[in-house]
Amino acid sequence: MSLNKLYEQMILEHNKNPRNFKKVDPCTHSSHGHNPLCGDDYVVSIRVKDGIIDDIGFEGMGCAISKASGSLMTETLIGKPIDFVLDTKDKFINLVTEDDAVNENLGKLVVFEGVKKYPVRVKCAALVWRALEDALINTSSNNNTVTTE
Amino acid sequence: MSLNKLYEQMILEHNKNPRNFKKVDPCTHSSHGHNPLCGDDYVVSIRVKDGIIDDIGFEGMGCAISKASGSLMTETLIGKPIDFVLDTKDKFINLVTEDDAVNENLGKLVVFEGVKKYPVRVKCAALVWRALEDALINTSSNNNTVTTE
Amino acid sequence: MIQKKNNIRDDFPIFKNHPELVYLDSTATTQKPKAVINAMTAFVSDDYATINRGIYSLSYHATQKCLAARKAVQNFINAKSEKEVVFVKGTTEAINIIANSYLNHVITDSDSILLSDMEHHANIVPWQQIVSPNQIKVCNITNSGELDWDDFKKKCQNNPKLISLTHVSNVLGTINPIKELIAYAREHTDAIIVIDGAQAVGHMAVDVQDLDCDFYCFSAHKLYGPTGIGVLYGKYELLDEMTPYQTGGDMIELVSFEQSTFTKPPAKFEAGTPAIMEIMGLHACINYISTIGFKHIQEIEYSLYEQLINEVQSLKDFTIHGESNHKAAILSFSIKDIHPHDIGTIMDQEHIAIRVGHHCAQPLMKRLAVPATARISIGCYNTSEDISKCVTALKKVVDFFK
Amino acid sequence: MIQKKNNIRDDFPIFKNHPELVYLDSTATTQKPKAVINAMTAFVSDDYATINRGIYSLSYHATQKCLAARKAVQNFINAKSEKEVVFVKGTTEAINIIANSYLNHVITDSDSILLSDMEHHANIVPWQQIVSPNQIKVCNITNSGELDWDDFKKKCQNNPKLISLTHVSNVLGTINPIKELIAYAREHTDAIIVIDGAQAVGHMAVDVQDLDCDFYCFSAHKLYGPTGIGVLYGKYELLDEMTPYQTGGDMIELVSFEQSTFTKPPAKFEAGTPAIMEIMGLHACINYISTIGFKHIQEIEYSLYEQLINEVQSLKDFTIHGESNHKAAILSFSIKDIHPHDIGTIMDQEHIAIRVGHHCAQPLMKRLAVPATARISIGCYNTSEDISKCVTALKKVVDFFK
Ligand SMILES: Cc1ncc(COP(=O)(O)O)c(C=O)c1O
Ligand SMILES: Cc1ncc(COP(=O)(O)O)c(C=O)c1O
Repeated sequence: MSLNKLYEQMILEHNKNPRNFKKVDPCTHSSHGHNPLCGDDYVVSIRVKDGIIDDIGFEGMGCAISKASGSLMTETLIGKPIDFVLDTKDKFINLVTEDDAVNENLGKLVVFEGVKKYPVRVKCAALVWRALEDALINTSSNNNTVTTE
Repeated sequence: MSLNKLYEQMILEHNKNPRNFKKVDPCTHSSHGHNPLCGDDYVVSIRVKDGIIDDIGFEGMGCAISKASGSLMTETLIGKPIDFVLDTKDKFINLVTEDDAVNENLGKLVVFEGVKKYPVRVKCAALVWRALEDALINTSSNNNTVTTE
Repeated sequence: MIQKKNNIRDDFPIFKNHPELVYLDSTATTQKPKAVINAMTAFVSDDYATINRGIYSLSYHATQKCLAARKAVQNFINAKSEKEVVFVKGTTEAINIIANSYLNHVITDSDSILLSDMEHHANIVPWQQIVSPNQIKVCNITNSGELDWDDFKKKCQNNPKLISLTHVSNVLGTINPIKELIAYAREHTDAIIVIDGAQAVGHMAVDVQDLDCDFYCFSAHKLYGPTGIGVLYGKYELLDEMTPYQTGGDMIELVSFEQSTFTKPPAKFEAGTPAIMEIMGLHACINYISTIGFKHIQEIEYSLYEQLINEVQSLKDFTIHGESNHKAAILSFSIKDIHPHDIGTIMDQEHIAIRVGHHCAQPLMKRLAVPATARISIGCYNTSEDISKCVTALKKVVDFFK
Repeated sequence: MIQKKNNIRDDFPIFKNHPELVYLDSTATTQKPKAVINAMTAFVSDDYATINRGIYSLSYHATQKCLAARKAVQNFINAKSEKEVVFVKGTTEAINIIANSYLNHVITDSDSILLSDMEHHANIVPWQQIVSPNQIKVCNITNSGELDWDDFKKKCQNNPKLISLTHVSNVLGTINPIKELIAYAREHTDAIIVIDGAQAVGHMAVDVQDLDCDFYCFSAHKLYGPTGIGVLYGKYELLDEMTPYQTGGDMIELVSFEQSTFTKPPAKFEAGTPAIMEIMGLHACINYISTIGFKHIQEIEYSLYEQLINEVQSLKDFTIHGESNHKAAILSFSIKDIHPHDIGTIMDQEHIAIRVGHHCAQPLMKRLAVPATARISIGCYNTSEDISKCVTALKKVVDFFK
């Protein structure tokens, strides 16, 4: 299998120059995503206004896959309604885990399809999305942590 | 190997009719010998007078080997001086454990020679002797226990 | 139906290598089929790597195989989730974990626990480390070797904090009606219920959800599997509440010298490099048993047991310990005026391996008023010829000491 | 001398079955030679029985074999008596036993214990379960990755109750001068001294009497032996003083519901059916290592390590963690702007198994100020070709992310 299927050019580029690599302040939602196994560690912060993602950022450190995933996630979701966000999140998790995933409407995110063939790296791609999910769903608390291992 | 080497006729007979199967009372020395593995359990009691075994008995329960050993031990030692007793004890332990044991001066006790070929049964033959040793050597206390396993 | 030829026997190399061997000590430990030996050999020869932590394929696949084994155990005992399956060293460790990580934290001086008179030391001594003697209540057994229902009901009135019972007695062979006992205890107490399944899992289908026990423990080595591995099943909520047992690598999330945080069950209870090879062996023995099926295993074992019971009738001064109507193929006995130790030695001369001693059940020996017993126990590889040889040898024993 | 061909490799079936595999994760766990696999297979196929309790020959011989294995371990580490050799699950269990059955009974609130900044979680977390964070003193390490002698001396002034140090760091590769450290500690403190030997025993001769440690712990699976078995060495007087750890069968003398009494070490610490098959594997791996000899093992490992160190010089932005003059053949490293996880994946594509992550040493990662490292570790079966392939792959990694 070619490594380029995993590390698509776009992933390498977003790893080098991550977009929205910042803390959103003030934010309405945030969560800390951590993979104790490899030390990937990010905070995802979001400002929701009128059901729309007004701003979203991520900050922290981790591997190329997780960083590019944060970059492309934030780029994709900014300005989108919550419904779309949660739906995209489900589709993304499917994309990187299910063999028969439909990848329509995922836009640039399809570059992560190759991750599926690298099962130990699935958690890297999913980490920021798990943190996003946690931030939006556990709205009450503002300082959550999710752990993937 | 023939079982008769282990269960010599004399052993079977002493098992059925153990000699000195009693508590010596009053006694000067006694010890409790116990093998938790198989439940063999005897008290050896001795009265020493002027350096001579005035009386010796054993009581309790256990297998044929251990019971015959108690019977033949007491029969052999009664009326003998302590030096002889301890020397015989060493010789007996040798007899049942060492391949090149010399079995001179052991009299009837040589019937236990076959035990050597049944290593799991050595402890059975030795138990009352260990109790005897303990009784005579730990003279201060009058109620010892030795355990073989 | 008497088992004339047993094809299963051919699966076990030990009988090829010792054609004369009559192995009747399966209650102590079972022999291993080729399928189990080969699974472990293949794994260490071809797929060996550490699990959980490696990013390379070899390690990933080993991790997946361990997960598959955990799922196989889950199915085998019908647990709700594979997360309820903790890999441990064996039954003894499993019970020690419950005593230390559960009971130790919930028991107060006024609480009691309930055991029975037929427990193995592994289901007695660990509890004694946590509670004082007067907190341990003991359910009586009847003269036929069954749990005394009346006494059980009476002792449930104390509302014990924990009830721990063996599924099958390793001495008497009694199969306790644990489903009914648990149902009664659930209705009349708030007890946490532990089942020592060491002697059950190799002989009958176990469904922990149907039984509704809180914990269930067993060892692979009595299940035609390897040594060094066993299972602690626990309801997830309970496992989750419990404190970790051993600590170290692989069961922590974050470690600093100030504080460490732990992962979730089952990892929380699996500190250190696991018994990876043995986990493969456990999976293989479950597959092996499932292929034969408990129906077939029971047919073999019960027919041989029946043969045994019939043939020993002719022996003089022969006392059987344990005559429940629900028995596993285990026969403990005494012969008048012949010590079990002597029986064992003579049987061994005839290449018949039976167990003599207290069977790690000294309180039961006291109850039976014997220092020790001899025990014949049957596995799925035994044959009618084994039983005949055994009874012939027993006759020799009786004649010898006559 | 550079190892062109390594005959030892032929002893390991995994390399026959995966000719492409470059296994450089021996610090996590070692592969198994045929001699070890065969010893276990032969035992379970031909000689398997329970130990200690059986009166029949098969059981007697298995018991004798376990005793022989214990004596082999005694000789291997030069313990005074085989009674000082306790069979455990692995290093993690060994340290847990010391924490629970020793430290727990002697520590008071005003006492401290001394660890170091390079310890594995297995040598941190078990102590944290017994003492509070402020009782744990931590010896610093220098920038080259050695224990800081001055800090060690300073921290000995507290007269710690216990000092527990790793013999060889699983991340830095540093071989600590434990003989000198122990001598110093003996002179200036009353501490009980524990050595985590997990990374040492497979690579150098260990003499516990010469070292004069109180406890020494290791796992067979890092010694070309099986999983599920390891050793707790302890001075007999200490083992004898300690309370039992797990309780159950085989470690008791007498059991009643009122009271139970325990046997002597090592049996006191070996409750339940032991890992019998694994004990045979442990014996076999000790024999295997002894046949090759540590001199030869070290020649191989050090020559390959030298080759590795020389070849990685050419890599850009390559940082080595741990540059002691006394190192085992372990190389932890970082490459600037490339996460270890990505390194690991790319290496795996080239069939090179290296470890990436925190290596169960999070406090050390903090000290090194890295989230994780990549680690190459060498075993006696590695070859010069393995090293070359590894370095070529590392170059690929650097190019790929350029
Ligand atoms: C230095 C050190 N100590 C302790 C351990 C724990 O050993 P185990 O997982 O075999 O219990 C390891 C291995 O992971 C180690 O490298
Ligand atoms: C009923 C029962 N419980 C517990 C055990 C202990 O099992 P293990 O020795 O495998 O830990 C045994 C076996 O000896 C047993 O028969």
